[in-house]
Amino acid sequence: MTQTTAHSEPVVEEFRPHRRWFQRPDVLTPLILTSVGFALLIGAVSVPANYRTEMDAPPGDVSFDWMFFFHMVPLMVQGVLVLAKATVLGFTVAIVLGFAMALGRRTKLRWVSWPSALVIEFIRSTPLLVQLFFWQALFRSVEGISLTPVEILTLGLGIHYATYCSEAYRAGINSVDKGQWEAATALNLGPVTKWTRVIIPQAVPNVLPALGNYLVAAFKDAPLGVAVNVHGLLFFADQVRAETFRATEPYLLAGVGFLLVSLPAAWLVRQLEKRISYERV
Amino acid sequence: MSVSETATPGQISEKGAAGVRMRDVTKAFGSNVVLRDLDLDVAPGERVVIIGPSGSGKTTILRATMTLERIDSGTIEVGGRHLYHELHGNKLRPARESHIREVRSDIGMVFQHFNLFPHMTALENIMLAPIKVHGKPREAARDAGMALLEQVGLAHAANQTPGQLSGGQKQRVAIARSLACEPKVMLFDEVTSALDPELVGEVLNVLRDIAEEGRTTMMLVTHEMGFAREMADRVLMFDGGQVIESGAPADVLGNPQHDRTKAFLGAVKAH
Amino acid sequence: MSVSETATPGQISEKGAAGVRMRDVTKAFGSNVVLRDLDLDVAPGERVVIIGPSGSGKTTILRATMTLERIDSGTIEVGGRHLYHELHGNKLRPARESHIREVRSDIGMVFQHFNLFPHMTALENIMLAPIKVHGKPREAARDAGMALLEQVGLAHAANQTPGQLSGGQKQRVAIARSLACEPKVMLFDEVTSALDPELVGEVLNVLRDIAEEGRTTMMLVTHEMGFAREMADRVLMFDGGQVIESGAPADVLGNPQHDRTKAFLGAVKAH
Amino acid sequence: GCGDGGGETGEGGDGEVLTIGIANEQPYGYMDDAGNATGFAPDVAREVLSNLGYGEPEFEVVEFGNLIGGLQAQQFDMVAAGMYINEERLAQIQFSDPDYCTTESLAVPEGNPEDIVDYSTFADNSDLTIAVASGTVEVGYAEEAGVGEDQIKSFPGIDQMYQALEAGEVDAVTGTAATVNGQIAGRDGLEAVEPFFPKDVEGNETLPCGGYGFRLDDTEFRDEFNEELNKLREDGTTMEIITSYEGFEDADVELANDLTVADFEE
Amino acid sequence: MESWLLTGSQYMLLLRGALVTLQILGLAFVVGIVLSLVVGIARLSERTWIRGVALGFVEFARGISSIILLFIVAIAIPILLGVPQENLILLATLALGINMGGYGAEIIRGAIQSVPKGQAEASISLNLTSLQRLRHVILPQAMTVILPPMGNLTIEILKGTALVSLIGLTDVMQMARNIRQQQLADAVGNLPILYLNVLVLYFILAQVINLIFRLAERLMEKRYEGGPALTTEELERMRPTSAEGTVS
Ligand SMILES: Nc1ncnc2c1ncn2[C@@H]1O[C@H](COP(=O)(O)OP(=O)(O)OP(=O)(O)O)[C@@H](O)[C@H]1O
Ligand SMILES: Nc1ncnc2c1ncn2[C@@H]1O[C@H](COP(=O)(O)OP(=O)(O)OP(=O)(O)O)[C@@H](O)[C@H]1O
Ligand SMILES: [Mg+2]
Ligand SMILES: [Mg+2]
Repeated sequence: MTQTTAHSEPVVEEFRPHRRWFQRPDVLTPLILTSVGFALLIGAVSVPANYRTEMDAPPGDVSFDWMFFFHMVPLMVQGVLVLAKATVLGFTVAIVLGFAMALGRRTKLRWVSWPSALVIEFIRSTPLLVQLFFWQALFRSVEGISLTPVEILTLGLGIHYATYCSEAYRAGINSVDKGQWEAATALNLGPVTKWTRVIIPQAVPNVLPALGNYLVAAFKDAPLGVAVNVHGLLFFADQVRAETFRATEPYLLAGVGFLLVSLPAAWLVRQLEKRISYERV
Repeated sequence: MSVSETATPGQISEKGAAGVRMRDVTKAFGSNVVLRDLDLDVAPGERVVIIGPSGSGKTTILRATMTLERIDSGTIEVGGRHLYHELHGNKLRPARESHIREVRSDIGMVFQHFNLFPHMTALENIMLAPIKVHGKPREAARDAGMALLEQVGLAHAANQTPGQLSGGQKQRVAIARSLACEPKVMLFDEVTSALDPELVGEVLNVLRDIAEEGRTTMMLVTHEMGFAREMADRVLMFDGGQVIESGAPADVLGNPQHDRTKAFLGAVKAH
Repeated sequence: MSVSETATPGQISEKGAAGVRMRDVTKAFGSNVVLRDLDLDVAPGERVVIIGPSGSGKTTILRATMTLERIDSGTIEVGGRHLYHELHGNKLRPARESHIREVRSDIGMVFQHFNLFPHMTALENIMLAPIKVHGKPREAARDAGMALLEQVGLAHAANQTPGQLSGGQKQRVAIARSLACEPKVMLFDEVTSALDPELVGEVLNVLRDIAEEGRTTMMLVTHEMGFAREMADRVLMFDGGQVIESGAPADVLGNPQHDRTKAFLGAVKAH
Repeated sequence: GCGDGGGETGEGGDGEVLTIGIANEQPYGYMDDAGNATGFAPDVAREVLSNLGYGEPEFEVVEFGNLIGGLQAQQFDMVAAGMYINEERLAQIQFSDPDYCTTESLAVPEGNPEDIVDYSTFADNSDLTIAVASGTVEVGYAEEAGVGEDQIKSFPGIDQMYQALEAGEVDAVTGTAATVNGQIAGRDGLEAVEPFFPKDVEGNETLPCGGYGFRLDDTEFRDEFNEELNKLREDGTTMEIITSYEGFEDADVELANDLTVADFEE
Repeated sequence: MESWLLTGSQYMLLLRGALVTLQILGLAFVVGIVLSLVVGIARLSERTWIRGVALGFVEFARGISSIILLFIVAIAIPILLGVPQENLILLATLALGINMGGYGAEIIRGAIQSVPKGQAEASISLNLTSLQRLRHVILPQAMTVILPPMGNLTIEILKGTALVSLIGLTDVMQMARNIRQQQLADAVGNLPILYLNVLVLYFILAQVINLIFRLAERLMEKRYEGGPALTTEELERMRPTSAEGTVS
């Protein structure tokens, strides 16, 4: 900000705008780092055609084999990365689409808000697995559209979690004190200013943790992609099982790989929640 | 801006204050009729204090004037312009949003619970509307904002957020914020009742200052009878959504005619 | 049940009341020492009123006797049995939960905020403990419960839930509920201070009735000085977690010796 | 309800009800309009079991990849899915004697735009991709024929492969001639290539014949089943049942009738 | 576009699959509720190690994906331990129940904490045991807080049951894929329509669950409102019957 010269009083301070959550390095740094990670994930991860173990497990013997277990770790990591990529892409869709859904449901036009509510409720209360099959079948039956399995998973996750996000947005917007809306009216703010400067900045801290939780939840649903042939974590385990007839090691490894991602992610979300919650006082 | 076709109350005074004129205003919440065929005139620059028992509709009349609550029937004019209606030839039609926004720019309101924007500093709170609504340059808005903060004695708190301010300070910022839009009518709804007793004084002092500058029309709802007596041009006693007594403060407060007023004033004193 | 080895206070009277004896009771919350080496004896059937300024530990001493708050050191005996300790030969050892439960069955408490179970009717509230804890047959429990409700004048409300009762009625049900367990020591913690003034009387009347039956030992914390004077055998003045004055109501309330007591009684009257 | 871990004895079934796993694959085993298991493998298994005195069996329809795991985990007592007998599978479960053999085929878009003949086409042209169902022998066939890893797309089930082919995501779908013919009959715009016997890189043909699967520790039951199956092979019952389904020739069954499971063990 | 509907026999098949789905849902619900209660209460235990174990369970059950948990519980572990996988439904149920237990425990914990402290103190002063305290005082009051999120959780579990088709159970989802194979035999059928019908079926089931929980909430509210005021005689007449279900 430039120094003011118009006032001679010494009491006039330099104008220091309040640093909001998106201006604070302790919040911003992890966010930027995560975004960079996401970008790398999207750019650098390619979907492997196959998951082949180089090591054959002894046939007929079902006892747990640690060598075999550790041998598959690189494959498992590949599978996790593929899912993470689909999750991140899908959640990007969810964030945007969810906002549209929230607006659709909030609008005063009954013929928009009512169907919006029905669609949101419908998608929310039906299984993602069936939805994935549905989207795959639907897009295949349309001429000229050809989606890869990862794209279908992205879309399916995006649409499914958009409904959750829309509910989070709605709750966040409703959590803004009624007095804030009234003050905005009393100051005669236009709708754009009202939303961008008053309502959304106050809603975001309430919405972010919920979104973070849904991101983790979406990641937990991503293995379902196997049903539409996404070569991810569960596909890896299935393929190893089909080829070596050993189920224990690949599935347990898949579980371990999962917890290794989802537990820290959930922890990060809680940290974010704590950091931002101070904004609410 | 069009100038009203009638005399005093609806007019704009030369100094930039506007009058308010209400006719047959009715407002009900469900079956609860809160305002009943209310007629009320406030002259430009006049300072009116509204008193009355709880639930008598004092807040509602201010909120209706601020367009926070739509009225069911009747008309309200501010500065000679209809608030909820537009004139088409001789006919009144319900106003479009753009018309309401335009008339609303003459009105400012201060709330009981401040309603400051908690994510902005005091100065940012004040600068927002001048920049976004009136298109003031940022520099000018900042200087004007600082001047206002100084006027309410809070120049040192310009960079603090509401969370860091006391109740009295918050309310003074809220007053400065609504002054920043240079309204011609100011509405104050029990601006001191959410404050600890020792903080009431500082806010009343600010109100006195504003009143002394004497430019804006003021409608105040308050339970501070001493304050009302001192600065009101006129006191209105509300009950059941209607004005049951009206007159100079000394008359209404010192020598009430109506039984309800006597009972009300008795209760307030006993308290 | 074992009979205490010492005389009066710890004993059980022939009529089913039990005495209370505290020795060196200390209790601190963090660094805040609320009870400090407290010695206190209450004889079987005695009615003791505890007064004292806010924060002096009155509630804490009742809660400690009800085992709602564990004490840090010292001993409490009820009806001659140690509450927090068991005797092994000559040695006191910390009591197991089962021992505490057994001794606790002699004690009843009525709370400032009633703490009725909101999902049960008045009668069900009263019947719960006799059936579940004492294994009374349902029929007998119901008859006893109805009798108690009648005693507190609420037979007509037997079937109502707490949500449908006034504060005074709630407190009377709460008293009946704690009587249903036939405790030998009753603790009352400001049982009228959460009530609207007009409801205080009905609860005090019930307390008087109980006191007239005269069987149970009673320890009451109250700010109702008139009531205290009328029914206490002895008044204890608490301050800083200790008894600073003790004696007949007429002496302590009418002619206090201690400065703190004088100041306290002065403040209560002024209020 | 089913036996207690290999408890089925040789004295016939006493009306005991067994659970049989079938793949969700036409024409080997699938579910008809009324929800009953149909296909030649369930039909033959029914016949054998009823001759042995077992009750009408219960069928579980699962995706092909779940068959061996489910059998091992005792989810069902046997598998009747026309499962090919091969060495890898013999290490996991045991088989009855084969009751049919068939040639392999490939489903391709109508007109066969890429002129696909058999697996070697893919070995020669690395731009082409081929769909396999995971856990099927075709995965091995393709690899042994020298098809590149990137060209082989694995799918969890039969239906998914054909949908992918219809959507143009792959150039061909593997399968037995019977499956391929059955599938293209129900779909538009596909055709089958000339049936062939798969060859490994050295050019040796393999024998694609299918039988019934049992747990390794269930030898008694397998022997009992096998004995009865052989009777039916001899009196022509299997021939009758199998050829009543489209896609099977007499020769397919005759070839199988000359073989025993021992021929597949090296 | 063809008809939006399937044939009658196809609906019958879907309903047959729905029976399996409901069976799994019901069993998983029971397992889930029991786990929720035990773990939720354990989360509030005075003993640190019990709290630690409970927290570990909650973090595990919520951190792992339900589909992967399903594969581990229903396939990997039985094979590893040599347990017969005979009753796949029970194993699937266990996996879904564990998943539900993780979330349910947090609901129960929060609800118990929401009951005012005075209620626990009153029941201590009436000398109720800690079990009686929970059973008769705390949990009934926590119910109003528990029911709404529990309803949502149950719907999540309903959605989760669709996963069992991937491990080889014939629920609604697998039945749809079976119908698909059969449609192929008849050379008819439109796949998106088939799945859309399945989605609607799930939606209806979810709405029924919703309704049940709403009704339960309504019943709870009624309970709090209590009966009408009665005279002593009326009371005497009706007591023996009406008191049965409520106190015991
Ligand atoms: N949004 C609303 N919905 C329903 N009823 C309302 C609403 N706002 C106000 N009311 C009712 O309108 C009546 C008048 O309310 P109002 O707030 O104007 O009274 P008041 O004179 O300001 O009282 P107080 O001194 O308590 O502030 C009251 O009975 C109130 O319950
Ligand atoms: N659970 C607790 N944790 C921490 N401090 C406590 C707790 N309960 C009571 N205290 C403190 O102990 C002191 C004595 O409290 P107590 O409730 O016994 O006072 P009292 O004499 O009953 O006062 P009052 O008349 O206000 O009820 C107070 O300072 C209080 O803050
Ligand atoms: Mg008001
Ligand atoms: Mg107290």
